Amino acid sequence: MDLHYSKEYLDFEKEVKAFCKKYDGVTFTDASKNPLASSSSKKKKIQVTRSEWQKILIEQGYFARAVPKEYGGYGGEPDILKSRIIATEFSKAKTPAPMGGQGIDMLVPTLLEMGTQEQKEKYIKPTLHGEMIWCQGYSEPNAGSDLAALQTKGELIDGEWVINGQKIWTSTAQYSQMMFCLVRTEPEAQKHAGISYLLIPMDSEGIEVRPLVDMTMKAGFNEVFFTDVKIPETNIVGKRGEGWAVANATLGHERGSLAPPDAIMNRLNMLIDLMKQEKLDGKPLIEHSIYRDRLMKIQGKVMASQSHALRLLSAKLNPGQDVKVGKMIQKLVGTELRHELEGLAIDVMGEIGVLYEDSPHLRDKGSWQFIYMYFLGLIIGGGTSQIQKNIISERGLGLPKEPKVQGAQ
Amino acid sequence: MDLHYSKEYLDFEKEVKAFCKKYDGVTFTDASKNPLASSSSKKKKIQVTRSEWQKILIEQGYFARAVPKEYGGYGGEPDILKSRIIATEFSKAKTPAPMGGQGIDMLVPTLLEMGTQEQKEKYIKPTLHGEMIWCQGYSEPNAGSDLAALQTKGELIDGEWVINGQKIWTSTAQYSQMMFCLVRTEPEAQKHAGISYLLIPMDSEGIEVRPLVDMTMKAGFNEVFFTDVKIPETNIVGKRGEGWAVANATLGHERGSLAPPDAIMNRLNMLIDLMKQEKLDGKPLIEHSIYRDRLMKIQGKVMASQSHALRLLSAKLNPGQDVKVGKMIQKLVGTELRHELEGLAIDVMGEIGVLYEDSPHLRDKGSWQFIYMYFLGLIIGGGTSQIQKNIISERGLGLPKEPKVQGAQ
Amino acid sequence: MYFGLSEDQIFFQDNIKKFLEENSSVDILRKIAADDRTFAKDIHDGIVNLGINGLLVPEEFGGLGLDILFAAAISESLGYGAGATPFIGSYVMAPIAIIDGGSDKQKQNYLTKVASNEVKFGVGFSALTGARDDSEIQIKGNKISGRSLFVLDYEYATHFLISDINGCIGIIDAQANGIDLVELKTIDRTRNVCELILKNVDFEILEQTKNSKNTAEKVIDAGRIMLAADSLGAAQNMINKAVDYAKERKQFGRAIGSFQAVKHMCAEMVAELEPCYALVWHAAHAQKHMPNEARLMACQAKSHLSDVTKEVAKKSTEVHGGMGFTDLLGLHYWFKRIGLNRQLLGTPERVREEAALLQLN
Amino acid sequence: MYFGLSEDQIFFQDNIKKFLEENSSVDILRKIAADDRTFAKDIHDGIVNLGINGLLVPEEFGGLGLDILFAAAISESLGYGAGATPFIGSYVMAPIAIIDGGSDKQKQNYLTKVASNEVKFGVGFSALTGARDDSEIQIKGNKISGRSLFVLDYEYATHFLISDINGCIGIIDAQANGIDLVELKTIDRTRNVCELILKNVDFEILEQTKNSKNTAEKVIDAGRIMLAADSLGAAQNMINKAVDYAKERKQFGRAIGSFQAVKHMCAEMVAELEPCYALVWHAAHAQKHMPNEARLMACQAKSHLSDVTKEVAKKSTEVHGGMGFTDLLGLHYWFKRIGLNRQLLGTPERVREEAALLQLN
Repeated sequence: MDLHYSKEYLDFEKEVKAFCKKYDGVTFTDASKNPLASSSSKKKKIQVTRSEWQKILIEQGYFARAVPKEYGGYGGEPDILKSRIIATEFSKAKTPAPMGGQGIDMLVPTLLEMGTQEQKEKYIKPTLHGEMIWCQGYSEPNAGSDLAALQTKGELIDGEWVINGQKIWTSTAQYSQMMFCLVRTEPEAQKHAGISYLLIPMDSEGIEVRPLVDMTMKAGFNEVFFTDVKIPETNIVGKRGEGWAVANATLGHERGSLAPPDAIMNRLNMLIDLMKQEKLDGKPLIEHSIYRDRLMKIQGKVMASQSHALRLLSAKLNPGQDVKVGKMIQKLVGTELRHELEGLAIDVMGEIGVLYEDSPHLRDKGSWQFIYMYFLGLIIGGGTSQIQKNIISERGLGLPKEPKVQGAQ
Repeated sequence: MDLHYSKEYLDFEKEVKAFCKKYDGVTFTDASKNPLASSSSKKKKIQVTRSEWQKILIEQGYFARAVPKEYGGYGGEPDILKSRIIATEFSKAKTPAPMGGQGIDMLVPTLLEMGTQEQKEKYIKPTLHGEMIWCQGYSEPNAGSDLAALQTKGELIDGEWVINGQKIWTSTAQYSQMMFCLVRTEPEAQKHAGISYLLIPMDSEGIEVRPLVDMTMKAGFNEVFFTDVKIPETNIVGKRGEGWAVANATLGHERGSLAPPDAIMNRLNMLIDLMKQEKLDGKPLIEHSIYRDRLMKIQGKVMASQSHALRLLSAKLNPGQDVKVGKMIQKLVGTELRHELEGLAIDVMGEIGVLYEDSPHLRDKGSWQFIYMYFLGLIIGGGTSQIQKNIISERGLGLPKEPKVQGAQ
Repeated sequence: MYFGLSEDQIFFQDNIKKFLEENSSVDILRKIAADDRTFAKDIHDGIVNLGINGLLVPEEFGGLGLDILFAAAISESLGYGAGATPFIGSYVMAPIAIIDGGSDKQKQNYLTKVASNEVKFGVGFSALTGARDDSEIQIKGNKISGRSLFVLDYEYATHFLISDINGCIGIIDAQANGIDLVELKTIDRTRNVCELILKNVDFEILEQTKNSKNTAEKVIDAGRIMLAADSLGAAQNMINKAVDYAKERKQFGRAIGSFQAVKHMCAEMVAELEPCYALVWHAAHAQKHMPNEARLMACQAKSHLSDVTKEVAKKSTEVHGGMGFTDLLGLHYWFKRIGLNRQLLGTPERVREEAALLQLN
Repeated sequence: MYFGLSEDQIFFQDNIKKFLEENSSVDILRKIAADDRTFAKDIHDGIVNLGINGLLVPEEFGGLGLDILFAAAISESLGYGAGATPFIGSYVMAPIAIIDGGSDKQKQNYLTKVASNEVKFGVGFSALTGARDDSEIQIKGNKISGRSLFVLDYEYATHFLISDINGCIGIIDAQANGIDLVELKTIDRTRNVCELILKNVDFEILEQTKNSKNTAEKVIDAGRIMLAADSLGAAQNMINKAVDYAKERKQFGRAIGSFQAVKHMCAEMVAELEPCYALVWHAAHAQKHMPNEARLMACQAKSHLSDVTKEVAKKSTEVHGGMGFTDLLGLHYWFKRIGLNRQLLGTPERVREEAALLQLN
């Protein structure tokens, strides 16, 4: 066990700290329409556009580190520890993080691996620079956990894909220039075969985006309807009918990133503060031993998940290290724990805990209720907890798959 | 809602109270070998044999109430409310309850419904009088929750059943004169068909009873081995190959009786006493709010289960009343709750809680650890919690059965 | 011996369920949540037409003279249908307070008007049930000052019934001087709560509550049973919806209800919720017939139902997959109703602590 | 940066696991449980031969000079194999007490003999960790009187290390006058505990512990981490057994591991237990390298592991169906080991309370 950084990384840490200091209080001149962008600090020292900020970060090697220079990246070696240092120092100093989103997190890696030269050149740079926002078109109303059942149809007619159907759960669709999308192009093929991975400009004729209100009362997602939408034949990644494999390369990516462990530690600290401030029968909640015991239980789980994240990080740095099912459990454990934590905060506040939106007496901008519900959504989304348990038991533990069902496809 | 007894029942209650007073301190001259018999009180006023006691109870109509006189019963109408009054008053006055056991609870109802005239005459009376103890031979090592997979073989040779095979989980086998047993008699038939219900004298040649030690370190169960055991052809209940239906009539009976709700209330009161007596850091546990909160949570569940039992009783008395899935959940809820309750007692005692057998400092004769483990056995036995959930969801809620598996029988 | 709801009670429940089924679809709930109050008003009027306002008012004052068990049955059906109407405060807690704590004159005056629907009460008791922000209510002579933080059923209120921390209960006219009414917004838009900031407002103290907490305790016990019953109904509806969805929705070529994981979630919900019926009914029955156990059972009904229904709300949403999270099916209106009930009149921990102290003293 | 066990640590673990696999089958455990102590003695000797007695003793006194993380790795493997040997008391808590609390002379005297296996300690600290029966230990000058209720690893002990409620720790010779040793029987027959009733027994106080609780706290922290690690290993073994059984055992014409209900129980166990490795290692590492977080992490490792492994013990037994309940497979030896660990050196509630107070003060 060695939790220290070597000199190279201690130096890098210093460098990042200096960078953060230099850009302390940086703000953006363009209010980004992308809700995934970090909010900025108050002191108005340096002003840049979001896109300029992306470029500054890339230049430093703080973002898109391993993406080749020719596609707008830094062109270096990937370095997990440096990524971690950047994340930690940026978070500490409240320096705006680079933009995230499905284009950067999922499409760029996919194109790098499977895109044509032309696609790489056309899409990666503007995506990294925050000038091209993407949304993901995988889920459909009748294909939730069962992606292979998707029905949106693409026909190749006169050198164009003609697309008809419907997607759901497309976050950021209303801000996006592009969608990467799974479409059934070979209707005769078996379920997993016959799907292709297409790139669709969102301003194409025949696309309608309808906001999808969820239980938080926000429209965090959308439905997207396609009626005879036409796109060029070349807007396909990988071969016809191989979209399933193309998409799967990035699905794994998503599952790991849903519940970042640093966030939960911040949230736990907020909860502790809340319990010091809120009073019941004249005494701060933190001094009520029953509530405190619930807090301590959650703290134990949070500490375990924090330590576990370190173990996973270490396994990335030391490829010999076996993390067995350690990675597969992250989504299940992380989302359930976060939901539980937010739920305790609600109980801690009592009646105040049910206030919402812009109500008087609201604590922490109503974030506890919002995130409590939002994480119920995450428990379900991106593979429900039930699907996660299937994955853990079958792929992780080698338990036999459910036998094929008579009559099912 | 009317929780009062009518005059008939108030009178009956008085009668039972008077009976209990008359027999206050009754003891048995024969120390029964049957561990299911109630233990007797200290004051030695009236002495009877166990069998005499059974006869006294039957004469009063306090036991075997609905069994016809010709088979040794009281010959009256069944009356659930009277049964309840008897149980309550006997429990209050510590009057010895009638003997229970699988012969009385399961075999007698089965014979009454499906036995031949000869079988009824031969077996019911001595069973009710406690002179003939029975054990149940259903489970086998390779047929736990899946009874239809049983393999013990019975062949009809020269007018005798010749039995070979093995049974497991036969409680009281070592004290029993008889076993009622499921045996595969038509090997060609499909799983559920081909099984017959046989009555086997335990002193037959070729039977070996081996005690089966369980996690409580007691031999609460046995394995029974059959090698060319021969019994008369007439020792069959119902027809050849119809044993499954015969057995199923009584299986339902067993599930309801595993976790009687009165017992849990007594146990909860013992736990409260324990928490008043045991001290941690100089303060009784009942004053430690974290432990007390766990106690209150369990009390809430116990109160719900007590009230629920009243509702089920009421539904028996008022056949129009719909208890929906109310009955099906009893085994699942009752066993899990009891296990949880016993577990709290162990935590309450801290280190003392792990003491066992005849250790110094033991509290309540070590019953908390014993029952904690024993109820884990009950959670598993008689249909695991998993099987219970299948039953509730399929039969109770009408959810579709799991589709048939390709290749399975 | 009969343990359960009577035919009359079930008939009344069915009427309410039917009314809400016809008049309070998810589309209507969505409009109410978007603050379109005309729909809420229609629902309230319809429910009052069924007679709930006079439910607990004794017959001598023009009411139906029914008991808390009857009210619990109704509360259950309101929870089942997510009825956007005052009930627990206006028509249960308020009449009980006046019946138990009022002078003959006060009873005559107010109960008659509750029965005739001239007077409607908003009810503020959180000073007694663990309010997180100190209420600082002070009663001086016939005046009251301070804040009552979580006043239930205020929307149509002509009067407010407020308790201080000692269980001294009194009535103020909604039109009186010195009242500042601050609307609060909660997750649950089917019921309304407000804060009252009071400055030297005329206050008519209920005669029997001047030196005794007894009335206040009875009112809170009844209120807690109503909340438990409301959550019971809401949770049952969520289970029913989950079971129906599991039968219809297909994934991987089969109904999701044929997957053991989904089946077992449904079974677990039912196994937890089913015994709650008996607990709620028993606790409600106890208020009239088992005085020694009445308080304990009310506490346990409230806290146990809070925990069970929280779990049901989560699991039944999960059974629905992504659709459970959307507003399309509107499952969340029940989820939030359960969420509000949990926190009102004492959180589970607080209420269990009360239950423990009842038994220790 | 490397988070995990070193090759040396894993090698040592594997040696212990291998030794126990070969020498401590369920048949052997059954004999030990039936009080056939020769088998226990063989196991203890074998484990000592692997070098665990000198593990924590500094090299200058003839030991291996390893740290608490190393000890945790070993404790995990002993839990995995249900090793019927003293460890936590004799070879972890005792040396730490002497290293941290002893005078130079005491260190020289006792640590050397621990390393050479001449001296073996039984350890009694429950006066400090929430003993239910008051221990009434009184230290007067060089004499100790009173009761130490749960003394660990007493079986081969030549000496006892006892703490009073103030963390004053001292040594008594097992042969000294005035000692009444009462054997206690617990559910777990793989480890032995006793009560010591002391009347004016010669008591050699560890120099640094006369006026400071520091040493006692370090000893308890280390002991708790060892218990957590032991339960971790035991629980992992139970999961492994359950998964193997689920693959082999057939019911209804298919392996039970193909049923979603069984699969999900296994997945839930793994999801709970897997992060516990990192927590235990991190907590052990913190004892040397992160003094500010050392105590908190030890508390959380102990209480969190107690709760997770209790659930694993239950579920893995359930996966085995009826066979899990029998002595035939012997799963219960691990079940009970987890059960004992849970209660030693503070129940989860008690330990979480300590964790909270650490952060509040």
